[in-house]
Amino acid sequence: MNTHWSSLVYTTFVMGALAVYLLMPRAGRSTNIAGTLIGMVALALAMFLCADMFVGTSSGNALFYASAVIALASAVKVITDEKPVYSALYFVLTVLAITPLLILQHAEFLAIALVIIYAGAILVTYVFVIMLAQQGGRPACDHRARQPLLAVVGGFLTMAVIAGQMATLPDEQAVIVAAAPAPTSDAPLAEPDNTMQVGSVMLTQYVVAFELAGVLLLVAMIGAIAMSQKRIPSEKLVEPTKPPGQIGREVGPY
Amino acid sequence: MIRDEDIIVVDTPVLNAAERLYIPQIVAGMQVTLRHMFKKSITVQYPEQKRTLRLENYRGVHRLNRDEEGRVACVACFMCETACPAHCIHIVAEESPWDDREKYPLQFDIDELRCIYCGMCEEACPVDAIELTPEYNLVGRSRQEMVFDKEKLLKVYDQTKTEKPRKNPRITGYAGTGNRTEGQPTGDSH
Amino acid sequence: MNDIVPYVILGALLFAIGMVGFLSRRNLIVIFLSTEIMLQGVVINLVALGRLHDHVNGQVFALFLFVIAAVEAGLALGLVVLLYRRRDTLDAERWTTMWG
Amino acid sequence: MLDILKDQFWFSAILTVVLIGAIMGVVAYCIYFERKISAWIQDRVGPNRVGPFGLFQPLADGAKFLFKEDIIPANVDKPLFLIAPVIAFGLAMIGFAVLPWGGNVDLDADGIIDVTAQVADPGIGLLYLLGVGSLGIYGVVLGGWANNNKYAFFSAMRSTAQMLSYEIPMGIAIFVVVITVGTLRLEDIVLSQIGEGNVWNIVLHPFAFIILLITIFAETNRTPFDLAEAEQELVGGYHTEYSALKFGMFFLGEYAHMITGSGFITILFLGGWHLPGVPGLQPGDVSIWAMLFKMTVMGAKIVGFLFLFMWVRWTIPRFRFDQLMRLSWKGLLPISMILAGYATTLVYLGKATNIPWALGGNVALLVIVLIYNGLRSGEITGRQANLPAIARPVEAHS
Repeated sequence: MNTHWSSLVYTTFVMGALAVYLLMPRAGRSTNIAGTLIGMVALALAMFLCADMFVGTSSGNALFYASAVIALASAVKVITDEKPVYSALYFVLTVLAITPLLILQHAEFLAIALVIIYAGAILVTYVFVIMLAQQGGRPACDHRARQPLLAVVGGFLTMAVIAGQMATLPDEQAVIVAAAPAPTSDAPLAEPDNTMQVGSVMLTQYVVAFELAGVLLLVAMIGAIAMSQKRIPSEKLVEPTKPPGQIGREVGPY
Repeated sequence: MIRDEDIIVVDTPVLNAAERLYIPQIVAGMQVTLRHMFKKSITVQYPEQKRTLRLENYRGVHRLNRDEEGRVACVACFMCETACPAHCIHIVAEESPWDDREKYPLQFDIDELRCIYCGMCEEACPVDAIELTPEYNLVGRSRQEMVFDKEKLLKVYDQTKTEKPRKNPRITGYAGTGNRTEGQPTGDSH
Repeated sequence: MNDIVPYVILGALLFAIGMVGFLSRRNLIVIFLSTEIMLQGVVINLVALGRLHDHVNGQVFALFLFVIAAVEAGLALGLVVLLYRRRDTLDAERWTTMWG
Repeated sequence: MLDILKDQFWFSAILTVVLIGAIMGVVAYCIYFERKISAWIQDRVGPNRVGPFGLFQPLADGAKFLFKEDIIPANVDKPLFLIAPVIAFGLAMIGFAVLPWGGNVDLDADGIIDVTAQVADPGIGLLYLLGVGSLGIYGVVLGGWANNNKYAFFSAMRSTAQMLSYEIPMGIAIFVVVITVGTLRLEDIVLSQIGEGNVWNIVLHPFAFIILLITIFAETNRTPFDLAEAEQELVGGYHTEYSALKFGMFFLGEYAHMITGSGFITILFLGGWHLPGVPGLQPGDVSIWAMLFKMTVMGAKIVGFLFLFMWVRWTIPRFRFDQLMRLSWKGLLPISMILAGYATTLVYLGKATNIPWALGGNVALLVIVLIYNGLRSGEITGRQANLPAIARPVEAHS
């Protein structure tokens, strides 16, 4: 059974990799349709595999499948779409699809924090910068990926090693669980108030890391401000210089 | 030329502590608007209510006045057409069939859509033949309809003469004053 | 405990997708977006593995990850804007002056 | 019928339908009252032609939105152009899901609490509202971007910067309440302001209330923070190219957002559905009539805030952009951080709901701010620093 399953699993991975490769922006004819079809087949196959293995668990329900499929599909769109704005927006969709997954894992606070921090702040900054920096049409660098084949092969080999192992060895789960340290139980997950647990663990056990994170944010803020203050001379345009203090348009004598 | 001593430099006011907090200022402003909320409104409900107009100098639709004998008072002197800043008046002059004047307008068109209702034509008219009436609800279904010709302008006079009598019924008589010169260019060169 | 395996696989997949994007795209901003996808995969894994151990440590780590992501977004995007101002392009292949 | 209602799921479903209907109606009449209030403030009459006192004006407006020509300009980014109004409107609407409208309800008077008058009651309701609010910006940004119109684009840029800046003081002001109350569940926040020795949070933290109010003005893009739709500079702002129903969705979304914001601040600071001392509005009153009464009170408070929104809009002129940024980063942010520190200290000392302590701290902060303002000379509305000084005449004009 194991060989049968693993061949299916690896077929799924190969199809996914092929789909990503075909969806990459390239010169010449677009292969998006073929890529989309293969990707859909790969996702369906993955769902089939998961559904067979995880019936009756929280990861076996429809919300998980819907969210996971949306997250994967939009993540692929992020790296394959030719317009950076669409990439950023598909990433918002990824984040919103991951949110229910975290809620399924009883991480409500983290889920909403993900939406607020990622979708509400970080991605807005991305969209902001993309809009600032993409004024004049679509540059060539978005039309053609760099070594997509190598990248896809490398990425999916790594992933296949990790995930393929986990998916094909359900029996060894017990070993992992057994090897895991017993729950320290100062904050068991059974409690309904996830926020309070996270807060108490973060502010007792990891309070130093918490403070360091604050310092890191402060440093980053100072760095960003310092960077934005710096005037970078353009290497292309030479700006006409005017004597300081002179304002307005110069009019020659007539 | 603006003299230096006429220039007033307004300094940005230096705000005191409370003003820099903004909130007392905002509250004061909101008090003003709150007071106004309960004031009687000054709106005139137009189709039902109408404002009383100052008939003497309200600048509405034009009219061409008639003299005492019912003839058009205009002497086709082109003063209004010259004075018009919007170039909305077009006059075609013709030898007058009557003795007391030299010319009369064969055709007198005002494009009411082009007119800016400035009243310069009325100011310019030497015989007070063209006047602006208090009539302001001027509508039409086409642009052509809004170009008023002589008949229409005279009709406006007939409709409004009771409301606003002709300012100066006297016709400046230039008949027999010797001003008339044969061969004077009539000015309808366009 | 079968429960968390799909989450871990999903995290790995997202990580791989992000890695592919990081390696193959040329637009600087999309490269950074790809790193964010990788971080998302890590977040899912952290939460799922934390659940495996019945502890919220994973979630706390994920929150620290958000801090890192926010810092990265702020600084990296600031740098990208500066680079864009200098050369009027976001193409990573145009910045080759450091090649030996 | 009553048996179905006793199931929280069906109760929530029915409440959802009722709320959506009610809120659409309120939003439509918001537009009517916006025009009426502007008219009253300007000594005019306002809409009075359609129906008695113009009360059918919203219907006429709605019909107009539906039947006007729906233009999609040639060079817009079509998918984003189409989805942006949906995002703006949809996100404004889903915020209502967690607002507690009437506390617990015992439908058949048998002493057992059957349902909660709330569509959903997550333990993180407050964070949910914040998350939905922080997503709301995408409607504006995408609309402005997809328009392919430089004014709309400027509007999107401004709106982004504004939202990012004002979310921080907003979050900290909310943090003050959360740290005082100790819960993120909205119903619990309401309940914590009720009862012996408890007062509304506005009494404890008036400064935080004012900061939250200001930031909600900014988040909902209302004057004096409506730089995203500054007509004088930006034509229509992010909805310049929108017409017909798509424009209408932006328009309704703004008002729906206002209602959510009003409900939010009501729950956090004004006790939600509670009025002190009024029978029928206490947590123990769980009959269906008490629920309706509570909903009415909650609605009345929201309407009061809506009136405030409109009143301010027709009173206070718009900020300049640098003033807007300065207000957030140099004004609201330090004050809110001091407040957060103070509230945390109070919680540590166990005096979080002690009125003299909390209020005293706020008064002290006000005094400090006044002294600081007084010591700092110079004009706050001043010119940009990089412009040369104005040439002064030799003799001052008397």
